[in-house]
Amino acid sequence: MSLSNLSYILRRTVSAVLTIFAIIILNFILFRLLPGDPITLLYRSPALTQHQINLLTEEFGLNQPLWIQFVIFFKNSLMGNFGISFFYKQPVTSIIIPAIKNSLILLIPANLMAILLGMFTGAISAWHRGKKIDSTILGTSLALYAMPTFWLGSMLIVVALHVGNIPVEGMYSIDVLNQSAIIRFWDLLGHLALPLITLTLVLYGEFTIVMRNSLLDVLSEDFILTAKAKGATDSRILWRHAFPNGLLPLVSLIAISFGLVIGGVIFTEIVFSWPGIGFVTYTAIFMRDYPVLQGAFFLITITVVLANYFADFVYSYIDPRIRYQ
Amino acid sequence: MNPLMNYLGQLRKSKIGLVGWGIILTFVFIAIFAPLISPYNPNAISGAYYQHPSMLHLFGTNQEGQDLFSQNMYGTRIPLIVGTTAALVAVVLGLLVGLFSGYFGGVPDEILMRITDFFLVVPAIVLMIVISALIGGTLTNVILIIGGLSWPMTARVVRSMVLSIKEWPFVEVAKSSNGSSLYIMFKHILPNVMPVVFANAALSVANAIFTQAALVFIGVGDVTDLSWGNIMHFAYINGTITTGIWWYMIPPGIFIVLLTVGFIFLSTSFETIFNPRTRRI
Amino acid sequence: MIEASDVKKYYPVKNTLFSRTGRYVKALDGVSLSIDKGVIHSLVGETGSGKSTFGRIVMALTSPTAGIVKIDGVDLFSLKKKDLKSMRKRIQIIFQDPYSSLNPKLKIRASITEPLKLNHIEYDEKKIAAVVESVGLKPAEDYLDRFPGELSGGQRQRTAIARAFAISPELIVADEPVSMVDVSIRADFLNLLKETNRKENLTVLLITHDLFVASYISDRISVLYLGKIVEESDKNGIVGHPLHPYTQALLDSIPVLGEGEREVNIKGEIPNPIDIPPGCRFHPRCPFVMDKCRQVEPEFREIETGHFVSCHLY
Amino acid sequence: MLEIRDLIVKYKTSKGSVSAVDRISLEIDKGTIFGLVGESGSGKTTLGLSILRILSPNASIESGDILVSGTNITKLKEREMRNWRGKKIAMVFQGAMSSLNPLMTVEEQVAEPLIIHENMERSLANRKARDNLANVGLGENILKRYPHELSGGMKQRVVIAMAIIGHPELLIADEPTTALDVVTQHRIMKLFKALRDEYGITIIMISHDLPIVAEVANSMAIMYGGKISEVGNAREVVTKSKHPYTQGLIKSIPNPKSSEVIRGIPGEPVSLVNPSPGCRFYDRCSFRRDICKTYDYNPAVLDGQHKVYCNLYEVGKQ
Repeated sequence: MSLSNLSYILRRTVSAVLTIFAIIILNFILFRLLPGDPITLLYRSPALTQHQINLLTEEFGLNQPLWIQFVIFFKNSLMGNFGISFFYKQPVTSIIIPAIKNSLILLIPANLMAILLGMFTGAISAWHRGKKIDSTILGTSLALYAMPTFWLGSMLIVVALHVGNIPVEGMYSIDVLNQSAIIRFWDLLGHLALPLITLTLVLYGEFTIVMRNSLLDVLSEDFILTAKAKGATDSRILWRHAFPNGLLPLVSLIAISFGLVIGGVIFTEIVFSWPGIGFVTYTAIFMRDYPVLQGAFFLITITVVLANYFADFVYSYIDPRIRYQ
Repeated sequence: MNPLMNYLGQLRKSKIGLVGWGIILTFVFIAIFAPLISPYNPNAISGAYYQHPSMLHLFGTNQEGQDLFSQNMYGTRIPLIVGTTAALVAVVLGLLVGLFSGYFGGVPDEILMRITDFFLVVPAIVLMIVISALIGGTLTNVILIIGGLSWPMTARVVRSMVLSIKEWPFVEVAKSSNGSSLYIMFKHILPNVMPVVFANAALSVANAIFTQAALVFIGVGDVTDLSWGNIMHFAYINGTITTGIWWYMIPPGIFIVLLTVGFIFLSTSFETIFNPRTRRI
Repeated sequence: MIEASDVKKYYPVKNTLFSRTGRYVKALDGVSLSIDKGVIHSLVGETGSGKSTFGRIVMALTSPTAGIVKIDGVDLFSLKKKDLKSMRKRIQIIFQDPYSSLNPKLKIRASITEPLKLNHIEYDEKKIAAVVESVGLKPAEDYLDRFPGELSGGQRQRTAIARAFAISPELIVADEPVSMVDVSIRADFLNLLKETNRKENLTVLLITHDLFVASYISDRISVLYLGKIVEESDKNGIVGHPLHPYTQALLDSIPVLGEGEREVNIKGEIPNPIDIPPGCRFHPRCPFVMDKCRQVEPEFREIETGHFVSCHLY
Repeated sequence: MLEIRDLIVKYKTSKGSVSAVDRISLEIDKGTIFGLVGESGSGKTTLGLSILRILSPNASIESGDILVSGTNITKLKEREMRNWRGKKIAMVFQGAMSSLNPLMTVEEQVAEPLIIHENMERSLANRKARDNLANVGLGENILKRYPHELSGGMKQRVVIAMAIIGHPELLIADEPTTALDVVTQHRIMKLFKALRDEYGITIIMISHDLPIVAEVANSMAIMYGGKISEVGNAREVVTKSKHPYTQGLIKSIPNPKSSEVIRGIPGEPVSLVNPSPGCRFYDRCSFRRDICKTYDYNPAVLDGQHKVYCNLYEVGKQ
């Protein structure tokens, strides 16, 4: 590992740490200073006893000056302590952590499938630019890109109910909870099917369009002509020369599109009542459960920052021009 | 040729652009003449609840027995208003930040870009949901929230263009002819970033329409005003999807897709006409 | 007219966010040059020699790291803003690329009147037409209301010249003005520049990589290598009997129509201006290198009347 | 070796059909360097691309024949043509900077033609790549490098090594020296001469730079407006130029040895969109006569090879 490599890593690390710091500040500001802040809500909340309120006030320093509140808040954020859910009366962490896990079960395969599909169909579309297959792929992608996630999910539910016997709600059927792991696994897969398809399709649109555009740029480059002049076959030109170069913008998009992915996840989870972080956020809004909302917001943003951070390394590994800079 | 005439002249040859304008103008027409087009008062009960689509109720009726066709027609207004105004806020902010940041560079640029990066990393939709939930999603709030959080993309794009344009010889020539910074920024650089800004603005409108619908759907937007998102919100919370009321949610979704695609096409037409090198679709 | 002494321009090599490497790209490493009024002076060098940086410094578009540039005895970089403004009325620049030196969104008329407007100089339609026609764009009204995109490369180059001539400058800095136009159009430009020089006593700093172009119109030529002038003389001195081995190699490399090929005595490629060789900066490539050259930087001395060279051979 | 007969290549653009190559006929001898000189928009690059049949999708060979070593390549199927590219005919493109794939090492790119055509084992192909790079004056140390780590001159050599690794009979070099410094230009030209002399490769050198081409080429053609205006022995074309355009071109090149005033050619380059019939140079020619408006491009043969496409000279006579 060279010195410049090390400095790149260092630079990215510092930037990620700063971003996390900024997120904590933002989180603090949002939930303390805006109208409807949680302190007043805390005192008004009929769900809590006076004793609980006192304990929370003490723990979060709510009777202390603002800057001490911030120091306490900062520490708590880093320790993962977001207090007690108004609604569930449990530590926020114990609600959010399993939810994150459930979201990842949905998010990771959907994102991977969308990327892979997008990459290849986008490439094919660009190669056959202007032909029928291009307009088909492009049209589909555009429509999917423009489709609200919750609407697409709802439409799939309508279809599924028509076909019959496809789970459209939750992660497990109630009657499998005491069954063996294998049965539970198959049940999970069944429940995963529709949300997974929804999320994959929603993400697929954008990845395809980006891949197609970036490959169109690459295909007009001189080195593609050079490859052609060498006698390379079409498939060699596309997959060996153009594809890796076209991938670069896609990778950087993947890095910054976690925000998009999160949006997709939230709405998919809401429609299918998938008990992930999005669904938790939704119910927290509905129940005015601010500690949970705050914790969810913090964890979602941190996850995105970290995902970004790692995507940058993948990018620097793929592109030698960055590696050696 | 002046740019507007050039655009209009080229537009005739751009199928995408014509389709985009066609879609958008149709919806604008619907929004303006909603009272004439709608057979019923959208808020009045005009029949039994959950009626199937029929000649009487083209899109059926909802849980209250209100006419869904009329609701969808009136529901065109809010998305268009929020979409264009929020996009305007976002684009003007993004343009100014990008222009100043790119042109002056240095510490202000560094700070502005840190902020931009931050908002690009933090998932905007989550932030919007949280803020709307906290301060309440009235029409103005939603416009300000969407506009105020969507400018970083435009700022980034404009800044990177400014960075390259300001190195162009014609800028140096203007500088050496005693052109002031503001003169150069607005006379030389601005006209050259405008095509991209237009393309971005059209995309921003698409995004804002989309986001507004999402916020209303999730229940943090303004659920009292009629809009496509609002119709879908009630379709969802009344459990129509799983209870066989399939017709309730279809039209607003299709309208959102159409209008969004319209603005995407518009954006593409700006890009291809003003910068033929990027001709893509 | 121009008096530059020991002008240096270093750009720090930025590697990381936190630390600078402490290394510099030495674009100009001590250039001294004086140009008399009414003279066409060429600065000839390869890519990376620093020639364009020097032009930008003379235009006060960037400030030198060290050294002084005087125009008519006035230090350019200690001028107040107001005085710099009036100084700039006297200098104009013409750039290499006729495609990017005109704003594509401005009509030709706007481009040409810009220096007049910005400098609050009165003008009328007749004057604009006269300027445009003087560079060969006739009749003027055919061109004034068009956009640069509607003109050919040669016409754009002429527009750029007309703009520079519009405020009747005393000094023109021409940065590679012909490298991107076709040969058949190039000649007219050079003749026009020369003609204006003779008629209006215009001073010209011509920055070019082409020694033949320089020799065609210049009164004096300076050869720049890695941020330093290695040889300076009048046209005959440089082209007729070049002294510096680098100038000789440059001349031998350029083919002359109808003549055969010559042996070129030069090794390697131009080094990175971050790592300028010690001693004579040309020594790693020099066919006549001596021990002394590796250690001692040669002085820039007058070998013959008006012919300066920095080389240990003399 | 190469014979082009009545070749017509047209581009379809939004402004109309562009005749970039308009009924051109040429013959090039084996083992020689043939210079193709013209200014921007003369059609010289299009002519080069036609020989490899790698024109952009909006361009096509309308009619005419291109015979390489007796085979009419315009009649070959695309699949067969592919076997010619990089093997029998190779090309070096304008701007070496951008003709290398930024994500592949020098070694991979130079060896690629062998892997494509000979299905050669990678290690053997790599060894050949190394030898080939040595032939163009590059050391082993650059094998594993990426294009952005090389200087302009080095990239140009890599591109040449890549073109000649398949031992082509014909090499087309499009502006191989543009954007290089004069010293590097000179070296690249020497390299081309060596390729001709040592390997007997036939080279077509496309350039706007008349003096450079005149120095290395055995014979050359001057192109203007999609047509050839003069063709012949390189020395002859330069020293006894006959066409008004060639003469104008030569007069506009500064020569430090003479004190002669250089003169540009008046007017603007001719547009290739639906050109008017007759001589393409008509508008800018100072010797034009009315009959030039209907000139049919029948060359006047001066002596042997030297042909000039101009009404001032009578067909068949000197």
